Amino acid sequence: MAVNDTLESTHKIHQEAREQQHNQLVPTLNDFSQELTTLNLGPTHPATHGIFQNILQMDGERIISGVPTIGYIHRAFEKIAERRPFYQITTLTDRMNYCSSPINNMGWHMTVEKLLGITVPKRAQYMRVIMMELARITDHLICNSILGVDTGAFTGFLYLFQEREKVYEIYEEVCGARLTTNMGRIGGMERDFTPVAIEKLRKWLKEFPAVMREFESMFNRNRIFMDRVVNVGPITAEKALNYGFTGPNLRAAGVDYDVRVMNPYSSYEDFDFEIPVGTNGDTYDRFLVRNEEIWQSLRIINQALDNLPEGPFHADAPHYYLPPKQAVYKNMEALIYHFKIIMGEIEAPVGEVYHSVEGGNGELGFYLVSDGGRTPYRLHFRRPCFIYYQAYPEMVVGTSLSDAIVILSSMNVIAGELDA
Amino acid sequence: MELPALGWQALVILVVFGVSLLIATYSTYAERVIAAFLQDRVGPDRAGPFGLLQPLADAVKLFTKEEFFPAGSNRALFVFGPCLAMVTALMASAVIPFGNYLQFGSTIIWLQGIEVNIGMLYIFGVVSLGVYGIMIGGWASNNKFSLLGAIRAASQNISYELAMGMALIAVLMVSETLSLRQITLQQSVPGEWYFWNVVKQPLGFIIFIVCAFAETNRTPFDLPECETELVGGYHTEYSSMKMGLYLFAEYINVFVASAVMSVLYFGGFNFPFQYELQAWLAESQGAVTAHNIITGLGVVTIFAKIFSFIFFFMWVRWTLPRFRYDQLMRLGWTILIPLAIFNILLTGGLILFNVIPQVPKWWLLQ
Amino acid sequence: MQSLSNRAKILEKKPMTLAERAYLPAIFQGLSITMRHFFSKKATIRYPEETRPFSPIFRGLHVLKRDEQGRERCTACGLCAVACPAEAITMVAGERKKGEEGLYREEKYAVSYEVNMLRCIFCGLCEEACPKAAVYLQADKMAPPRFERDEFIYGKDRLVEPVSPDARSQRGIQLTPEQAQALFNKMTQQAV
Amino acid sequence: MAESNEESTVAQTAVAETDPNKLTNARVLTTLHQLFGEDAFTDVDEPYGLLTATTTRERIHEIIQTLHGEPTMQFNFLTTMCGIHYPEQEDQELGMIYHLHSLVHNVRLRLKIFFPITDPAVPTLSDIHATANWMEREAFDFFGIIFTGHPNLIRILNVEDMDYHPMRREYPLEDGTREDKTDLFFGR
Amino acid sequence: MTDIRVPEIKTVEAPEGVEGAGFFATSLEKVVGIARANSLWPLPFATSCCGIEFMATMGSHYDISRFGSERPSFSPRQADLLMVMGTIAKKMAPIVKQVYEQMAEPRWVLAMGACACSGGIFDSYSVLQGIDRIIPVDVYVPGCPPRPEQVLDGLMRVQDLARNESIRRRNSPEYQALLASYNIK
Repeated sequence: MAVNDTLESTHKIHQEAREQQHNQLVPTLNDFSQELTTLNLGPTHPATHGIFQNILQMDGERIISGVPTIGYIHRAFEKIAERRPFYQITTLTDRMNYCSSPINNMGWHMTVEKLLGITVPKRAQYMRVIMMELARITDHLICNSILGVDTGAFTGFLYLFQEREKVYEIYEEVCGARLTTNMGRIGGMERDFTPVAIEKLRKWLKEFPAVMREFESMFNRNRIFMDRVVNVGPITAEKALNYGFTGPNLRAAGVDYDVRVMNPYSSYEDFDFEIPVGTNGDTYDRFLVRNEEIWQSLRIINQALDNLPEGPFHADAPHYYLPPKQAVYKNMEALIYHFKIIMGEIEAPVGEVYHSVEGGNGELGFYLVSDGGRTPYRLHFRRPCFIYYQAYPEMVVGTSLSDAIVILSSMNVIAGELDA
Repeated sequence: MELPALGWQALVILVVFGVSLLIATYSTYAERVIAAFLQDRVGPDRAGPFGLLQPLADAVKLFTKEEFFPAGSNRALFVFGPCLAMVTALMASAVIPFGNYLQFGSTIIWLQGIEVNIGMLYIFGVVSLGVYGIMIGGWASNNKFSLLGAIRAASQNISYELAMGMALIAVLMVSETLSLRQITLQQSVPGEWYFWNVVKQPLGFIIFIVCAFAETNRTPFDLPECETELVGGYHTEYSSMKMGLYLFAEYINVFVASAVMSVLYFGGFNFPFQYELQAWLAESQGAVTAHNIITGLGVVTIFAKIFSFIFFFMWVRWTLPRFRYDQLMRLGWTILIPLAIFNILLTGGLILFNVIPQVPKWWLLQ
Repeated sequence: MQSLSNRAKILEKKPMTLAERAYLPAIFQGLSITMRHFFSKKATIRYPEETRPFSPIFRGLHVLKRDEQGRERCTACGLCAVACPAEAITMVAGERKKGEEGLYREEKYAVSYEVNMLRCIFCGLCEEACPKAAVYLQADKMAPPRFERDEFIYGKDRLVEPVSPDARSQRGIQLTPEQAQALFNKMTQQAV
Repeated sequence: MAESNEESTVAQTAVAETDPNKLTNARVLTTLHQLFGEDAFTDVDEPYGLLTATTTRERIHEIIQTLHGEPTMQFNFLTTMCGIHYPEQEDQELGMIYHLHSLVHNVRLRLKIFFPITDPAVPTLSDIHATANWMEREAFDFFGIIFTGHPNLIRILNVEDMDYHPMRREYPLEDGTREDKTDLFFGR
Repeated sequence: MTDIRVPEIKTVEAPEGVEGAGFFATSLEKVVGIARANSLWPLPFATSCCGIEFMATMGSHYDISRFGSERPSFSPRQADLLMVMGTIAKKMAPIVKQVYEQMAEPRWVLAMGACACSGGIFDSYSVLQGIDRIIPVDVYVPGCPPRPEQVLDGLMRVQDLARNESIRRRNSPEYQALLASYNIK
């Protein structure tokens, strides 16, 4: 088969290039008196949640150097985005950081709203905050429980995943899907919260803290776990900033940079919460920061839910927000708007806009250049994983294989976000 | 020894092997169900009633799976590795006293594969051999992950055997014999349950159980095969039943370790008030029947103890994170071995000053 | 580094106490937690026998709705195909002929309407795009797994809603039970 | 939304009146002009509140290096950088866009450079910001921009033997192997 | 509701081209088939979003272990079922193929999610348009990502295949021809 042959030749060339690169970067045997092993970690290693390769040069169990390769699920988000109308890009952003797709989703919509100059009503903003914080919690749940799995404790993962499963139920009530939610719309939300959704959310808010406390008591002060993570893979604040760290990983290093506070969006200035910061940026700090962020997110959700304003759940922007279905069936004007929006013929101004939200892993930026057409002229995603994963080779040097894996899972590298 | 007696003994050995295999097989099922229950799941329930046929399904599948030799592997050693692991694991179960004797007329059946007066040393030696199975298999696979697993297994087992041996020495000092049967009987002074060695040797028991976890490569010491680091560790390259043998060997080892712990520290087949019960039964049933009944109950007792230990092994596995390699070594060399030495000294001192209750002489001379 | 936000909460890392250094208390705490779960109620739903309730707005398998008189609603305007990010919908439009008024509601109708279920990402944009309330994603049905790739091209034979009252999709514009029954009777009579 | 997030000039002016030390876009621009001269920047604008300026590739390295160490502004965080392709702009087809962020003052700055596609050489920033390393590799991968001085300029996301730079506008999105798409008449 | 969701496949038909000799040949084959069906150890080849839904399938609510498949074998030698979940880019494709080649017979492949089955929304220069271009796929599970229910349905379809497969199928010329058409030795 032709496809096969090309793929195989591709693979061969790829391998050769990789070896060549490897030979350049990795100290060869001559540099060391002792014998080194090359260990190929990935792309299908069980601990690389997501797919990326690390070629480690090892002296026994100690890592001398690492060469990362990424791009194994490069899906060409930025190129596809140039061919899709604004509203269809939601489906792309949902699949970028799939652990917390609502954040990506809302971030993208806020970017477009900024470009179009739409003001979203308070209720929709609060609804977005609730969904985004839920997404952040689920993202951190995955990361921290996977850290448990990678240190060998599988059970905590399943306890937390049950909670994630309940959040999925809430998502499902809100938008009709579990993981790739597609729940926002330009100008607001797709639909209002149903009473069932709010009831489920309140029930979950009541039950979740107990589970979380249980998880913390299983791990936080367990010496076996602490030995595995304390002072493993530390990174200083200067280095972290130089490497472009954001989000929990930067905060673990002691810098309290949080987009939600620095450049509040979607009414985050209304809520009272704290930014947890660590001290020396090691794996334990990252773990604690994520745990604490879960508690802070719970605070935000509680505040938002208690103060959820009445009113419309989308902006009054007939040029951009789809008219209600009943109107489309009856009203000619609504039908015309409906057609125009679906065909993507909305009036977008020429201009460029950068908007960032605090994603699960850090500052998730959208740089959108519009030439007034139906699609973005250029859309660049600032993907936090992609940016901070390049520090990984430096962080693992001198540690052991077990540490390398723990560091990797505590950094929470999401392949979809990494490879675009 | 007469031939019939030898025949009976051969039968007992076969039964012991069979039971070991059966328990190992169903340990896989137990592991799955226990793990599931600890994790709010239900576990296998679709293969047969309550999923009871699950181990059989696994076994048949493993038997019918393609044999595979990785490129560049040493074929002979590649086959030899799992065989060795399995054989040594099974051999260890031969000397464990699963019960007292049964008496039918003039025939006496000892419920023990074979009684050797150095039973403890035998177990110790055979179990040490087990690591060769892992090492050979890991080395023969010609895979770096396997090799790393094998190296880890070797150094881990050797390190922990030291501490384990020293914990045993303390038991020897208390019991003054190496025969497992004798050790069991010593712990059954009529009416005195505190003659169980665990009471005399609490620290030794803790050291022993930790080392048992390490020797059987179970979490938190499952470094040789830890999935998230080494894919499959030493058995990464194994398919079909060769891989199954490794899995079985692990469970047989767990079984043997549990049995040894029951025998050494928890009185083996003894249970409290057995002599009172025996005396009461003897009144109505006659002495021989009463003895046989008590022996039967003893077998039930030791298996109950073994199963609770197996459960404990699994319970721990699904609760704790695992150590890192250097931490494991540090724990072994800098904590457990000094503790074990301290335990020996302590035991010696306590024996010297007669703090540890001595087994009454009349019972030993019996 | 100076504080950027004045809202920082520095997480203390207390050194381990002696009890914590001894491993055992934390181990027993962990063991007790897992043991508690051992006896707690299990969360598992035994799937093929039991099912989990879906939300009424769950986005499942597509359906092409009929109207109150049993006519197909779809008018082959193509909006759903445009809105589909996966480009999974294809259709061929046709003019309604005389005498087919009982079959198709509008003058234009879809001669063929195919959804490639393997491409489809169930995002719901087609449902949102439809100006005739024709295409809906059912809440109670999922696309089943299959053996062959070709079986995933869902044509009108599998997409158009059946007329029997209990097999109709609960999603979208609903008929009253009486309407559905009347419609069913009518369609079965026609068939006879 | 628009009001709440963007660092709007109106709001900034209001803040500047109350807090004279507050860094605003206007003050950033003044400092930039002082440091590098008026002619270093063209097309200065503030779309959606973010100060944007175009400069040349000859000066970009110097500017970003100076800004990195500059004590009053401290633009020490390189948020992101990306390439862009305008096939219609004669001799200015390719561009690089840098987003700098001064975390201390919470001010962002966008710098752009444009250069011809026939000579897509740009100085690397990986000696100033470690994070630029992969972003430059990405820009090379997507647009074929050559970063002079980059330690390891090879493709990062795509396969090594790819012989074109896929994000340039003339290349198609699809690989052409899709079989199930038959109609193209809906304008998609 | 239950009856509606019963999958539409009634009986098991072997994929075309693999109908080797001796379906239901002997009772031994039946036993082996049932055993294999109940002991499908998956190799979760999770690349993206679908991997998270696979975690949900492994999780307490769905519990894939009920089907005897909870022991994920990350070593391809020990796995019976290759579950490809998520986008397979062209850079990744040779690796999927390599993993498939490393698996010991009998092996099945389940493609989970739109991306693995067909490329999904990612009709782009870098994404492989369906893994069946490089390895033979036994069961396709649609959805983006599929619900765990669908994954379990897919697993049960694989079980149907395994249960009804002749032991000799893997030696049959048809099967060899199938592999040869994919250039797999």
